[in-house]
Amino acid sequence: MSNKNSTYAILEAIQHEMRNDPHLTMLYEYQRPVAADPLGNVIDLYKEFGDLRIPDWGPIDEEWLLGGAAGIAMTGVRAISHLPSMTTVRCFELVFNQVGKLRHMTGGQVNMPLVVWQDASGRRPGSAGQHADAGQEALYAAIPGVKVVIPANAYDAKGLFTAALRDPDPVIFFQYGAAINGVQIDVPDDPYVIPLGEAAIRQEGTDLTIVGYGPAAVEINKAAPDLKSFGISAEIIDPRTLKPLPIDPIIASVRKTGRLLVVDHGHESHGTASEIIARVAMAVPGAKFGRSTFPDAPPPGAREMIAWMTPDAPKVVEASKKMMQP
Amino acid sequence: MSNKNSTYAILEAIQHEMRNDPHLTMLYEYQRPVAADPLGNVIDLYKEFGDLRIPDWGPIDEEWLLGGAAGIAMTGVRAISHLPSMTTVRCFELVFNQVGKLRHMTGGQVNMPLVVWQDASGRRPGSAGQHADAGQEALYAAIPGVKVVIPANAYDAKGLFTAALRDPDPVIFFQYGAAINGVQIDVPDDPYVIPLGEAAIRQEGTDLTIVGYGPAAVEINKAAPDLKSFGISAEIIDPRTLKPLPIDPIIASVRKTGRLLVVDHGHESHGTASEIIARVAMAVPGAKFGRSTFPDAPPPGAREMIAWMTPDAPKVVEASKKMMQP
Amino acid sequence: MHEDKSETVMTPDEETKRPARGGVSRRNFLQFAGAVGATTAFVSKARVASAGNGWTTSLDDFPKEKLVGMYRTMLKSRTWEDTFKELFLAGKDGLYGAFHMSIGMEASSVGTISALREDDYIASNHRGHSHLIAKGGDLNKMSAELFFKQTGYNKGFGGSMHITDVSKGILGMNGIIGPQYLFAAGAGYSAKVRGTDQVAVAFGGDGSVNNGWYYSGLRNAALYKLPMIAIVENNGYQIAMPQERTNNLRNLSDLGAGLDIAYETVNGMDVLAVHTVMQRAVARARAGEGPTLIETKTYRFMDHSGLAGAKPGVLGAFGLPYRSDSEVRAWIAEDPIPKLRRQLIANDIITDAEADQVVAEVKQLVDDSIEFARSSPLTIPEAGLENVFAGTSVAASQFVGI
Amino acid sequence: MHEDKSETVMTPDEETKRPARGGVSRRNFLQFAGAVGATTAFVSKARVASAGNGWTTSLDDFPKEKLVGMYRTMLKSRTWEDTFKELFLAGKDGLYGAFHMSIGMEASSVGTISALREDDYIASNHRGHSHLIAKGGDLNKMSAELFFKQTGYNKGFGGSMHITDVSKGILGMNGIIGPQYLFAAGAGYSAKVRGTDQVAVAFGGDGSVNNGWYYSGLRNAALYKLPMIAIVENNGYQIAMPQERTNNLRNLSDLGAGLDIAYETVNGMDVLAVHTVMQRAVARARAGEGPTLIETKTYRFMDHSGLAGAKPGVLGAFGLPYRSDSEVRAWIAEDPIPKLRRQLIANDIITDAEADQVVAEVKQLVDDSIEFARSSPLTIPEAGLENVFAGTSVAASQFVGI
Ligand SMILES: Cc1ncc(C[n+]2csc(CCOP(=O)(O)OP(=O)(O)O)c2C)c(N)n1
Ligand SMILES: Cc1ncc(C[n+]2csc(CCOP(=O)(O)OP(=O)(O)O)c2C)c(N)n1
Ligand SMILES: [Mg+2]
Ligand SMILES: [Mg+2]
Repeated sequence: MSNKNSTYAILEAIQHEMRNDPHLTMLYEYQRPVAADPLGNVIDLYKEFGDLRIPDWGPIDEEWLLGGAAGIAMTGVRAISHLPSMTTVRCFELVFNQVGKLRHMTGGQVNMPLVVWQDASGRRPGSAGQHADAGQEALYAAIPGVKVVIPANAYDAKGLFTAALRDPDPVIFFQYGAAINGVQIDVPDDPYVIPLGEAAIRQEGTDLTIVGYGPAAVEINKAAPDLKSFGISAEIIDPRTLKPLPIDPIIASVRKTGRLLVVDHGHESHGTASEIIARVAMAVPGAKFGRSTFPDAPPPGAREMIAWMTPDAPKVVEASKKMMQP
Repeated sequence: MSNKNSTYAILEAIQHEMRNDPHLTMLYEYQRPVAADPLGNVIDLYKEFGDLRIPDWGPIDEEWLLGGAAGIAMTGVRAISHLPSMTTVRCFELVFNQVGKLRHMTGGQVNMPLVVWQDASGRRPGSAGQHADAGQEALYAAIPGVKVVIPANAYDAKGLFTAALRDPDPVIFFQYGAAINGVQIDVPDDPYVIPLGEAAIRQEGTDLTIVGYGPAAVEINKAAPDLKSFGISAEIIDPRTLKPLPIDPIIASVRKTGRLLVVDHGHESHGTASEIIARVAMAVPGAKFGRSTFPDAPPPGAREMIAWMTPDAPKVVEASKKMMQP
Repeated sequence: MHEDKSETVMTPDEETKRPARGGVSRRNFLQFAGAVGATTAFVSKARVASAGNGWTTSLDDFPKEKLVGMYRTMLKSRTWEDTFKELFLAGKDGLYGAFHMSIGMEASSVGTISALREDDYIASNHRGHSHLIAKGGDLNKMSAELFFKQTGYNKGFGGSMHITDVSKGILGMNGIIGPQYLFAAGAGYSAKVRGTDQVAVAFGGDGSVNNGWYYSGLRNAALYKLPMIAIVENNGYQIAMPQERTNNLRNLSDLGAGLDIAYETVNGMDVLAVHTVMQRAVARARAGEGPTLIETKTYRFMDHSGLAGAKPGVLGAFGLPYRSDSEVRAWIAEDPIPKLRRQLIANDIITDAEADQVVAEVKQLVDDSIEFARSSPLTIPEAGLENVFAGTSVAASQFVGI
Repeated sequence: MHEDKSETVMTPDEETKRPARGGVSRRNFLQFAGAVGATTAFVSKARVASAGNGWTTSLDDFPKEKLVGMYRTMLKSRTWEDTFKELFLAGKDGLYGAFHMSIGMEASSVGTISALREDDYIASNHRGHSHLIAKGGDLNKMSAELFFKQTGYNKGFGGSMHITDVSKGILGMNGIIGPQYLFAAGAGYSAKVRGTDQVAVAFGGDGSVNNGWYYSGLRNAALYKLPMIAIVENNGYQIAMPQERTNNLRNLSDLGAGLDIAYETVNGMDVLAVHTVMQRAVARARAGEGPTLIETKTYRFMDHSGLAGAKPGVLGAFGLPYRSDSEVRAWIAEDPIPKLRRQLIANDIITDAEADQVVAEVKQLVDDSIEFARSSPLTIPEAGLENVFAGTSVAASQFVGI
């Protein structure tokens, strides 16, 4: 039990499942799965499981990592496909037309025990264009037949990754840069499961419901003390899973607060915020809704620009104040 | 002026622009662009413009059709990329990380006068899995830097295609099977433009706002007489463009009717319906919202199943009646 | 009538589309067909020349059961598809949906798959009935799936283009061109992880080689020396587009040279030639020597999909805008099923009567499967919400639930 | 300290990640480096052997201005990157963002691009500063872009990895591996449509050849005989992954055999050898003979990105976990810039003093560009909403507007 970062926590989850399942295999690209915890313990999956199940060689070819892993999974071998952060949709068609559809299309015959471990950059300065993206989890959540998970801290990362590895269906697991050391939290050494589709209520409150996951959850967490100091009693919810979306606790909360603010580092249009607001709007007529999202623009490189465009803790506070105006 | 189908109408638009622009080039796959109108006039772009600008040969390789056309467009030659219906997201990454981003990423340097003419099957029986899809326009509308258009009839198809061809930015143009002979309407022979981002108010009404485009618009149109006969005064709006989304007339309408039903042949989660409802919910507190969409499942093959799952005219009527309940 | 025309000339529903003839030379194909004709006319017990690839096969190398088995399996595929063709034409049984026939291509599917073991894998494409039947697919379940019945392989979810039998290593037909190569490479990887010597085979048409997934599947199979075999069934057309207008290689297997893997092009109208080439590839795969790329030169006697140009009781589709009838006839002259029958009889392996007996048995199986399909129940509409995820249903969001 | 370790050992930010050494043999590369060393030690006016590809080039074939121009351009690229390296190391100017140096690879960029015309196109990758400078990129605007200033090529939107100058046929650097090949093929198609004889060149690393877009770009260029050239700059590594562990070809250009196109592998440390090979490819392209695939065997002296292993005033990055220092030194011995200088002086094309003069001029240009960047204004935050579409801004949706 220590303050592990999410990568270490994920490797713990994988290591445990690999020890129990002699076939579980991970395909990945140039990022050998090695990490250390604060106590100096090192997990090196390659060293432990060798070149076949953790092949420490291979091409820059995300379609192989995904499509090959799907072929592995279809033959009854649980597989992980670890994809780099700038290629969040490089294999979108394979997920859309194959991975997500095969069970249904075959009348239930094809099992797809596949976890796609998708790195995601988030809104970092100096990268621009393709290397500072966020929000693509919403695109995957639009695909029937895949589940989508986005932890905001290492504890959730481990529990959700374990759940994903034990699921018979494909799970897309987004690991954002901001969530690696995001919210510091102790992570047990033993395996545990956080069921897919369970929200975490980070803080209870009565004035305003604030919903956000991944990098947005990290910013909301930072904003919490300020909100208190401004006298706003916010109920803070991290859905953690986008599909299945745990909408019930959010609806229950908005029934109580009458106000919903969704914060998202994805784009304004057709992002997660829309889906959450729409579902609550159908269930709670008369509530007040707001969203704070990255604009409908690619991420610019210059720090001034991208920082101004990103919903960070100060903007969460500002938005909350606006939501509280009559 | 005659009752052309949308394919003929689109070819008219392309033919006119190609006659004015000696370079405009279209890449396509195995579907030679030939069509005839009801009077027997035939447009054969290949015959008129030849093997270079209308190459009637080439591979089954959508990434070439899209990526090659992007390369053509980047060098100042207006291009069309015509993609088949089962590959609605085969080139998603190229649109997401290149076509949509290049202008922004280069500080405005790169023009991308590219029209992606995307065929779309819609919810037809007997095809299953990958050949009866709908709703992927919502995925593209989530991408910054691309515009998205979905005509429901031949008149709109021609006017919007012409607008797309004169736009300096990439436009994804979805042509659904249902919209080819969808709503019969006369199409002028001369060129005309329907500006991107303008909704069509198909019917004015005071009780309920019904919004849908493409195949859903065709079904709403069929439902209209029944709605009248049940005494429901529906305001029917076809946005026609998803990006830029003409939300203002929808908001104005819901301010009047107090009720919004969105019908969509895409999936329940993260589809167009969410975006429209969320935007209206933020603007019109207290309104009542409903959506009728295809479920979060791939399209099954058997007629009984897919027909039951598809929001057709009878379901639009049922949904409207439910919306009118107190 | 006029409206009809504009509809049939071009709609986004590519399955019904008939581009006008491209005016391209059919030289390559006719040449090839000619070569086949010249060599396979010679039928002898000692040596059967299999044209086009320089390999020769002798019937002596095959046990009788193997030969008769191949004949029976080709016939099963032919008869099953032909029976459905007649049902579609007759407009009976309310059949609908996609239907891509392999008629004419049975030597390619049967020649390759008969060199596999039961526990090997195949990943098939849209034109895969014949692959499935060769791999032991159950005709009853196949027929029921074409009827979109509950008892079908895919319980009516898939139809003709998606039939799958995971229990028999059939990873499925597929409506998208290309993923087969990745799936087969992945299945080969899986065999290595599990320490078996299973082989995984991807099937694709000449249209599938211009796809990044083809390159990726083969290249990674080469890198990791996977027990993967790619069968490119070059039937000369991609819907109505002639193959030579889509790729600048004359023999599609030549890509193998650039990947540094084993590759061969074989006469796909000769089941024994195909089988011989495949046996070598399988042996290489099981020995850990990596992938092989095989091109079978073949032809589909019918149209791309559906019934255009087909007539009841007539073999082949004629009068299509993109190919000449004489080309079709040249290839029908190479029909691998009567060819094998002639060889078997000429070489005293079976008698004419025994061959007829096989025909009758196969016909019975097929007819029984149609009866099974006919008498099976339709799907339940609500079932469409199942099988998205294991063990649950999704919401019926088509209904507004206020 | 411990926390630091777990962070630097692995984060999803691959740019900062240092996988542990794979324990793979460097034999191929050392062999190659050895061969280069052996042959280019011999410098004569009559013949310069360019190792590795069997071609020989003579200085006699090049006009003096061309030779001095190549020297100047390689030096410009080297000096510009080196100056930024020193600025980054000094921690001055608050520099941030991606930074991939081409140091050591200048013979590949300059040798190829100096065979092009001004109106030809290049599509570059993440390691493209040197391509841009060779194609005539403006140092002031490049420097300002690295400073993320308004006056930069991309107005601060792009930074180091995305510099673009459409007016000079530079279709842009790009942060994603692979699309270059499609863009260049498309640009070649565009030239055909417009009836020009322009050529389009795609640049990619050894890591880019395992990508469907590479296959697609080349294959379609072959089919349509497009004036397209692919330059694969094989510097032996993909971040920390050695090339021989990613593809089973020894010479990556060999794929050309399977595509039936022209292909060559050339010593990428010899600017004249590269230029000679490229001239042939350009001539073929302009003559309508289709694409060429060229592999330049080269090496990056620095780390993949950023400053690991770099020291002020020292050429090369040492002590990196994935390569040996002696390997780095072997390649630095082949540094193409002093090599060309030695040749030019030994062959009496320029004097030592003239060469120093070039060095001084280049240094001045680079220093001026840094001054220009420093004194330019920062971007305006609100500008980030522009340039999504032509002539409009998108909404500032980060603020709730109630
Ligand atoms: C990726 C993709 N693009 C396009 C199609 C549409 N399509 C279906 S079959 C076909 C032709 C395939 O030709 P080929 O591979 O030669 O197989 P054949 O039908 O001749 O057996 C095409 C283009 C598809 N299914 N998938
Ligand atoms: C499609 C894609 N996958 C992964 C990456 C991450 N990435 C950036 S550079 C790089 C290595 C590239 O190696 P190579 O092509 O040899 O070029 P080099 O850096 O050696 O010049 C990788 C994997 C990317 N940018 N794009
Ligand atoms: Mg074919
Ligand atoms: Mg490299």
